[in-house]
Amino acid sequence: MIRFIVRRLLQLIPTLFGLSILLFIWLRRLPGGPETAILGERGTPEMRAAIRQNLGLDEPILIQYGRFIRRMVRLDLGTSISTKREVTTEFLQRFPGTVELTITAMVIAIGIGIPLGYLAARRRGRFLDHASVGGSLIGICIPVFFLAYILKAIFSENLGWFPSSGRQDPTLGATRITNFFVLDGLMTREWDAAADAIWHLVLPGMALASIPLAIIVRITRASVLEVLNEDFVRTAEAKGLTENVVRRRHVLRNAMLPVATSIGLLTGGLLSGAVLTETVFAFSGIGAFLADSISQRDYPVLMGFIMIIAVVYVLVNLIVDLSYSLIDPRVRVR
Amino acid sequence: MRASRPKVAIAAVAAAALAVAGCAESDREGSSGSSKDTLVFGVAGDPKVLDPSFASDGESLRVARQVFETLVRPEEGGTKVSPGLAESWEPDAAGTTWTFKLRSGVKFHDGTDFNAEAVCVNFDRWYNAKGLMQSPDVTAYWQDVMGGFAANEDDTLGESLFKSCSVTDPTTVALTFSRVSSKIPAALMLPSFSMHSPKALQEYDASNVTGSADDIKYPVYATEHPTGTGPFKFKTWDIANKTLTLERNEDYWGEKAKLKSLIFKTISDENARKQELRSGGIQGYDLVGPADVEPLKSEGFNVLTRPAFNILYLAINQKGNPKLADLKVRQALAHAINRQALVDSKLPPGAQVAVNFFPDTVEGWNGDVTKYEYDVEKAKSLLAEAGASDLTLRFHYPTEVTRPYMPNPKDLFELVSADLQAAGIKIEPIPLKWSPDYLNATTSGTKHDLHFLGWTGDYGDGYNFIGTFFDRQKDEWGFNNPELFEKFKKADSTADQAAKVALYKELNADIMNFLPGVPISHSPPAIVFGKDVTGVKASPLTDERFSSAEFKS
Amino acid sequence: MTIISGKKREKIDRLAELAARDEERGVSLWQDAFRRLRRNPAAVVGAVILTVFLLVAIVGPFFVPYGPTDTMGIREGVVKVGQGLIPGHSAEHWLGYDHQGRDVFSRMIVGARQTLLVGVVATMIGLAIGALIGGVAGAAAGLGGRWGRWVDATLMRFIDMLLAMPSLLLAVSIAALLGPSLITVMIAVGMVSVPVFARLLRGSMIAQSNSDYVLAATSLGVRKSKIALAHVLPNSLAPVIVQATLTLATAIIEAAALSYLGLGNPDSATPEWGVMLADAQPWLGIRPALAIYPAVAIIITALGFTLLGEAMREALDPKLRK
Amino acid sequence: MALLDVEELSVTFARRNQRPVRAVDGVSFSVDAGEVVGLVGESGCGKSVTSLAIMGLLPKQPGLTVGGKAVFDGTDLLKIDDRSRRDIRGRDIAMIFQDPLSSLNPVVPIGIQVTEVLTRHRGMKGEAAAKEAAQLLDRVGIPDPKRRLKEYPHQLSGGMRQRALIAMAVACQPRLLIADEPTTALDVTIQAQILELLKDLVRDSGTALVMITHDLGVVAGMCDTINVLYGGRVVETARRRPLFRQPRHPYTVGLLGSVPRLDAGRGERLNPIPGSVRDLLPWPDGCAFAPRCTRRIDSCVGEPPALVVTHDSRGYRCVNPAPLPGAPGEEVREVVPGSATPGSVPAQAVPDDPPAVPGLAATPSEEDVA
Repeated sequence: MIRFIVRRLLQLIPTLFGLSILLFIWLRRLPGGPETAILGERGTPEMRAAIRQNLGLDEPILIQYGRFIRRMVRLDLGTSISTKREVTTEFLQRFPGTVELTITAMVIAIGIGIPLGYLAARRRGRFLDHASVGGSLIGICIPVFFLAYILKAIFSENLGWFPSSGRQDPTLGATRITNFFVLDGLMTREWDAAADAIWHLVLPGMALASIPLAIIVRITRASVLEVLNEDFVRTAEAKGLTENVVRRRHVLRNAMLPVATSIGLLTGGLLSGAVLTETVFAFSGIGAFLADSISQRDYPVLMGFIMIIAVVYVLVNLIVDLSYSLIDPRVRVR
Repeated sequence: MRASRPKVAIAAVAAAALAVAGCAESDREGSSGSSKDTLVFGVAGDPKVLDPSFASDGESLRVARQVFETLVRPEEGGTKVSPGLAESWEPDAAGTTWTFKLRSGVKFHDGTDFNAEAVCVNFDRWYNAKGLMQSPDVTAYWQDVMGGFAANEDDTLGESLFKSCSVTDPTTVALTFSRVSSKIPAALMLPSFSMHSPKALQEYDASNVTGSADDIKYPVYATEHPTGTGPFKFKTWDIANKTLTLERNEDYWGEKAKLKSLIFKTISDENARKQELRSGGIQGYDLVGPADVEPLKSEGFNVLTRPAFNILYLAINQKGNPKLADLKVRQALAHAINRQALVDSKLPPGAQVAVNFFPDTVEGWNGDVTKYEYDVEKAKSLLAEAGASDLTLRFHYPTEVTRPYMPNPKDLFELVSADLQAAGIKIEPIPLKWSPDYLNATTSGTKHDLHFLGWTGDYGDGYNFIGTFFDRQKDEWGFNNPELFEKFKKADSTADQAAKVALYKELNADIMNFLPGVPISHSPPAIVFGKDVTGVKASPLTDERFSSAEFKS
Repeated sequence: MTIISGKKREKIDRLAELAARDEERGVSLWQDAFRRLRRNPAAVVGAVILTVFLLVAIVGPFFVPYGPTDTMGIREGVVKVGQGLIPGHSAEHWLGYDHQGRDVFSRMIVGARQTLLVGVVATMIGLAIGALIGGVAGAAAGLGGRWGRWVDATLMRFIDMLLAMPSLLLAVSIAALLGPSLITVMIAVGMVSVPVFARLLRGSMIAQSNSDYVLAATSLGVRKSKIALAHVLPNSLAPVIVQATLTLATAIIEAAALSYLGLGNPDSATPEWGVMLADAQPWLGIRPALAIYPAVAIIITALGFTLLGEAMREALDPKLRK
Repeated sequence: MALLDVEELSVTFARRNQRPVRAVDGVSFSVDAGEVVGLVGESGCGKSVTSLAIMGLLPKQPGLTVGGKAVFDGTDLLKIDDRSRRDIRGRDIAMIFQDPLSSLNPVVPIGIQVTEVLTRHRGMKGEAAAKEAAQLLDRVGIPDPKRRLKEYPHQLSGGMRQRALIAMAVACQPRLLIADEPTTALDVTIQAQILELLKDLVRDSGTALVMITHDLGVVAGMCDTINVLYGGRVVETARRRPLFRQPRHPYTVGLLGSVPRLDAGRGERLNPIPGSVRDLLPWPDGCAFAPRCTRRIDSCVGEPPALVVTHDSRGYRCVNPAPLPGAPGEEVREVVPGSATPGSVPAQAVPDDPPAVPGLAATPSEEDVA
């Protein structure tokens, strides 16, 4: 087990190294540089050249890369070109939002998806089955930005149930500790702040959940259908066990294996930031910030964030594999 | 047996729903009650920095305008230079030394006095900038206006326009410049020339821009402790929530702000801002889409239209396609474009077709210049005369951007290119991302033939428009017209206002004859406030003063 | 014993013949799958949707009432977005004008072709690159010993890197790298699906490599490269092809997302649904139908691809074949 | 009165746009307390469907109809509600399945899978249940039962798994045990051990056993009475000895001929039955076995053969049975006509898409029940 973890973490090093080279070359091949982004229509060619020189962008790429690696080793990701704040600071300010949003979306997706998928499988071929399969297809097919607009138009503009943007009502003046707003609210006992933060998570969470929800419904349904045909379910029935025990212990526990894998992968994917959802909900997370950073050619932010995301991604995968070995005794990590 | 996962999930959802319901309850009571002294205003982007000396983006400047004040400032709702921290000012006979009479009894937010000494500390700080503070990335506006520093560390910088500051008495200060310039005093209205508390500057090490060249770090003053004299004080900047909170300065020298606190909330998506206004999360926002102006008005929101203080033009690069160096071809382009239809159909109410390269609110505007009416046949015959009937032009337009003068570039491109095609010109569309690709491609090199660009004035002086565009050879236009450049130099160094205005008029006529590009329109950007918010006056310079905003009861 | 009548004898003979026939009926995987597909209502619905879509995409553009780029509404002065004026449907313009005064119906019809093109080409790009990487990795891992494992591990690290990049970000940076154009959109969208195809094919090939017939072929001395190409690869393609059908649907949607971010196909001469949907965003307040038409068209088309893809997955699944 | 009385059991699968398939067609047999009854036939003949129908374990799907009766201890199992059926299953009637690996839940420890029966039917919990479970494992011959309780199915050998399954089945001392091919998936040596175990359990506890198998060897060693199934119908019923000595139905003859025998001469070949059950195709009427039958005559086709019940309590369903060697003839006691719905609606399979458990008709043998 320990050996497995260590080996997986060691594998991370070449991945990160390769990724950094790839990114470095790639980003610097993007036409235009931060200098134009900084100066806008007011820039003169001379000023741009001065900035390039200033930023060290006129040096050979190898020297730039060497400097980057030297800092990386010290775990210093540098400062953002556009905001001049440390990349680590930017990340710590924005990642909590993404995490909260991811958790919300996954809670919604799992909370609705698994029961729905289970029921669809049990009522195979009936209305609920067709409705949930059809619904999940539409969930996959509808563009998120459009779904977000509709959600906001209904629940925010017309009904006024949920706020349409942001992470928290700024007039509350809530205290910040970790930047996980819900957690902060609970830690400081500012209950209204915590509730408000949850309240703000609902609509973006719903929009972001649409695709994972659809996927979970489909995988659960397929998996339950498969398990229902398994001999051990028949054995359980033959033992006269109550429906509840059969469903919980024998059907769902086995059917959850593939679902758990996809939940892990989906979570890993969502943690890398939801560009569209964050943009249309003005939700402060890493996705929208990364997209901005591309247009700003903010190399340090792009490099730093993507490296951290890669680490997070690998860690999430590791956790998925480990937890898989916990729920499925047949799988042993080596 | 542990509870199965779906159950846990359901429980969690239920708990969340309960919490939400409870919160919804309490919040509604709160907002319908009394808390009407906080205004949340939606802006399109995060401010970058709180020290306006280092700022060049509109959102940073918007914040700075509430927290800081300048010696002179635009009149409310206009562009004219009017008293700010200085009550009066006058140049000496040579026009190089300007004496400012300061307001007395003004205090910075940290309680220290504002006086002549403080003014000099500020100017000396900028002038004596060292190291990374000389990066054009850091002090863009200073370099734009003044051109250099006391000790330039880079060859590309020139001699500084600002030369020295001297204290005459606590309320009198004299600024000496190296030459006469049209920029003075109007440029001193820019928020980048805001007055900071000398004590705070020192305490928070304001000039110490650190780090290495590609790793610039701002001093803590610029990110956490801006200290000015304005009607609002900086309170918090919550990056994680994309909000910046200001609170009322109770010791303000003038009329105190009516709002207790003012919050700027970043919502980059245009639809999202509109939806948030409708749902009540914000009580106003900037950059209203042209299509939203009428619907919002009819819903009862206070839509304020700023006087158009901008220009959108179609730039023609004479170094691009050689045919474009032919005046007849440029005239043909101007005749081919139906500017009136474009303004009518795509721009918000109040937009005008441009005749000069600056709007008629700026002194020196000239109605008596060559105008190029929409006439496809004439365009075709001009092209034929020039032997350019078979012309293919590379037409750049930006994507992913909304500028105050250009609400939707792609729409405008489609219309203009349809017009040009109707006149027999073939168009090769080149869309580029606004920043940095588009700006790079259109303002350098020779690979562009036509492109859209525009300008929003920094202050009410004509030179800020046409001088910026045409006072020297630029890659954007690709022409060399020494005669024109000479006239600009003359206008810039003319101290007498009337003579300067006359020169601007001449220049406008010359430009429209030479036709380096086609001025298209002046578009009034709109800003919107909630139904019960009053007191804000729209400013052509986007210098809206939130201190006068209040909720109507 | 009674005399066996002719008719009865015939019957018995037929049955005996049936009984004597070998149990294996020699129906191939694909034939069998096709037969199952025909019987699946979801597949039929999907196929009908796609047939209509294809028909519109191929012949539709020849029958549109107006040019898709003709800004007639602005010329005639009936479209004034600054004043919130975008007329809706009428007898002449079945779906009304768009914000540029163009006929929406004509644009929808012409847009079908472009939309199909984006979906298909993007998927082909993703499939080609992904299958190449996955195929090489799978062949190397399945058959190649130490060196093969090294090749496999290297390629998979590369795929890991692609996966670690947020997908839309990957697309955005490719789009930024190449500048907006139709082919950029296709490449960007295609690249996003590369890891999926690569992993799918690799997994499928490794599973196949462990099967008995490969063992048999190896023991008969067939060259490893030949086994990989002639046996393992063809037998591993089914899941990849199914995935391609599903990717076609998401490709159309991702292209729409890119357009929304301003990185879509900029050439307005050939409208595309995703671009139309993205372009409609500023006018949602005054004429939401401009977004609804392309959105519904995209949803229905994507639904068609997905239904067919899912049905194919079911039809080809050996577990469900019994 | 018999412990279990199955009368005219029929199972039909109907599908949309397809002709219904009758997998079990009028099967009747009975089991007395403590008796071992065999259901023998090739795969696909309906023997498993029969047992699942009795247990109420057929997968619920639209188009499934189960007819007839299965009276257990005075209760018709086919008529009672789901709750009461769950009460009977595992407590009064238990079942053992063919593939011990797939029949055990892979992610739940053996212990829990055993104790859950005890909890359900005997209300035992915690320590008591664990102790009882260990005793059960011990009883079925699993060494070191305490440790095994914590292990997962994949950690056990095939024989151990089957023993564990048996332990679960006998946990509540059921009165009837149905074993569906309990040894098919096991090695030959293990097979024998498991059969011995079953025999012992049956003998010790007085449990009746229904042994479902395709293996005549298994039947020969255990069963008191044997029912041979073909195409969903019982084609021959007899006590063990007479059946092996003097099979009457050609199918039974064929089955016996297919078994290799040690005492056969070297050059002697096996006599396989041509074709397979799957080939019972559009079968209008008549004897299901006719297409494969070597003794086929004209009257095989037409109507389903009647059940002939002879003096020694045997029954067979054939118009041209194998002759009794050397015997003067037999006394036919009774002739029961064909299927419940003679002639017109017999079993029909569809060539393209046979049902999960295909098969055709069968008929009763209520006579020979000792």
